[in-house]
Amino acid sequence: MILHKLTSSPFKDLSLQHCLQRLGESDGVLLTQDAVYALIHQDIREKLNALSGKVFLLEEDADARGIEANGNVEIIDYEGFVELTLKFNKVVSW
Amino acid sequence: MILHKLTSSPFKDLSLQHCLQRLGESDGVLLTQDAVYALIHQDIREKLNALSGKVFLLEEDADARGIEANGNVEIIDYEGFVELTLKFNKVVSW
Amino acid sequence: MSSFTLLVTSAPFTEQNAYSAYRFALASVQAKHSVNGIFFYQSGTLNGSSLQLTPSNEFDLYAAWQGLANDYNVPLMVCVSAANRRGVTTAQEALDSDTPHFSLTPPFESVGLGELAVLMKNSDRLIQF
Amino acid sequence: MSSFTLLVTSAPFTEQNAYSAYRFALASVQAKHSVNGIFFYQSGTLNGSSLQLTPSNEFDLYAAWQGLANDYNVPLMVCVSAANRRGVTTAQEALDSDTPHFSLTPPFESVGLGELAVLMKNSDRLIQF
Amino acid sequence: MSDSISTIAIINQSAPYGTSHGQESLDMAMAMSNFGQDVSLFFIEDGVLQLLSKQAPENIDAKTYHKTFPALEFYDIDNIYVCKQSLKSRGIKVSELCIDITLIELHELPTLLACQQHVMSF
Amino acid sequence: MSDSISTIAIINQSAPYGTSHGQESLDMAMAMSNFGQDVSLFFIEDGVLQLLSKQAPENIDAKTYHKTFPALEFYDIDNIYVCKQSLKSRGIKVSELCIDITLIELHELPTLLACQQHVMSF
Repeated sequence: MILHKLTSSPFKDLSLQHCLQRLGESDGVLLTQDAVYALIHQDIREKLNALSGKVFLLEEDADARGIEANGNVEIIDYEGFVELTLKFNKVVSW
Repeated sequence: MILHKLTSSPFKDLSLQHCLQRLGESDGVLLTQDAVYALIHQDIREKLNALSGKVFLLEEDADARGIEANGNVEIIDYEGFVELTLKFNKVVSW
Repeated sequence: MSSFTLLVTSAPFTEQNAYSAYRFALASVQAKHSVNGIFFYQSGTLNGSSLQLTPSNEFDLYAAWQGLANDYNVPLMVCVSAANRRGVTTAQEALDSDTPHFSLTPPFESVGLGELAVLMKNSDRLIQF
Repeated sequence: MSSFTLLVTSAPFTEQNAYSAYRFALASVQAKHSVNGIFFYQSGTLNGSSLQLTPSNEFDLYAAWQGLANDYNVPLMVCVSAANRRGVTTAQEALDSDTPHFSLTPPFESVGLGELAVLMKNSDRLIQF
Repeated sequence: MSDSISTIAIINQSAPYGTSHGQESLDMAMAMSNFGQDVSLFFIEDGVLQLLSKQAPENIDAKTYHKTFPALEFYDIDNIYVCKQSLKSRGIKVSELCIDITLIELHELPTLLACQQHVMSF
Repeated sequence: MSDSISTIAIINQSAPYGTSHGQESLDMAMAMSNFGQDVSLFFIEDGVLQLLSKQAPENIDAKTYHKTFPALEFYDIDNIYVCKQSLKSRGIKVSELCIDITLIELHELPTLLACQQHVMSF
């Protein structure tokens, strides 16, 4: 029950790839800052779509960058971000 | 005649990959700082070996990290680094 | 009601992380959760520099941190060893090292890493930015 | 004899880049090349903070920059707008903004980006770190 | 090595907002042009994301610096090159960008940089 | 939420020297242990490079902090986990490391983190 918080673009570095390789059964992925560009990265987007219900997108960061949610990504704002960290047992920041 | 100066690990980010995709005929590649780990990255090492005579390794940074030169990589120290920037027409730092 | 410790390891302006931490902290206290403290480490200690001059048409994160401390009593703790090497020093530290100037003033406080251990022990979640 | 301008855009200690720039500058002047100036921009401006307190068993990059300026007359130019927002300010800038403290002192100088244009125009190579 | 102007290429390879690279690169470009240098801009990899019209950085209290790009022509910055492959791999159409640009192929970058005296990258 | 000690996992994913992450992560680990916390260290991806015996950071005036790793047992930090796949992809043998470690598989990381109260990463 770990929430993995991502901040960097998957076109730039490999942290999202490395995180997905080690994802536990009941873990979740939260895309913030430049990690919201994962939704326009074809390979990564397919991997995220396979994780239905476990992928979250920070609305403020996505809107700032002009990125729209697609697939089964759940959109949350900062208030939802706070609650999400409490639904999971702990948060790992990559 | 561009010297491409790299500083980050190819296991971490994609700057070396992106640089190699855009390499000109007479360009060179200089591995400094964490980019010296390129020599223990199997895929990248093969690509670099194909660029015989155009790949340079900064000795101080490699020694600091315990990385040894292999293949056709030319080892230079800071003095050689200075001269290398003058052999090429310009330097791009990635 | 849950309790948080935030660990901020990134410089202001240069990276978005410190701003994100501020937004998270604000959303937490507005939702009536308790933020036991914001702990600044590594480049995050630069958030504590009172010498930052933000252009008037840009968001002033330093003022925002001050507001969070004043309005919601959130402690702003800066790791002394990480801060000093980056030029973030208190009046006392400046005096001890014969430097005439300093940059860290309240509500930011200079503390050791032990304070982070205390914060974490009493928090439901540690969130790093 | 060739001439260089170095553009340093990375923070000291947190990243190795600023140190690498110093080593490159030193190797250049020792090989009788001329370093027209080191220009500090973005996080690189933090190199100019005189408030940095480096632990005695670690390399003091601030002192090394000072040595380079004193021994080889290499100008150390800090971009004023990038520096001010990061808490690197001169006595005059502090006075203008009613801040009692400041952090930038000679041999570092606070300049505008126009100085970089002049440096580059007169240099054979620009090397960014 | 003369009193004439320099030609300067500025490579933008970073996404906006996550770091200050984009905003400070634009500051640099305008300053260099103001001081009479001949500036060309290259947007490659995540740098192309800076040019999207549909951005709304006010959501994260960031400067809407992308609105300055259309004004670059008044700063005499006319050479704005964008990597075609970088747009394609991100699913971005030229019509989604906020300025007129010149599309270039991956391998054209070294050729175009060859004509420049100095190169910076952000 | 008690006066008892916390269990803290510190993930090291960065190469040494290029950034200060490695050195400041070790400072953090030792401080947390000194203040009575139960600290476990995880080395994954480029973090495993910090553990190489053959490093000589004096060449770049950096602190030889990797020589402190063998002393961690005296700080009561006994749980040191290293990702097997991260070593393998870098062609590193366990015998090249400067301390005794416990090898773990990729997928063991979430399981091991599950037992920890808090996680930091550097």
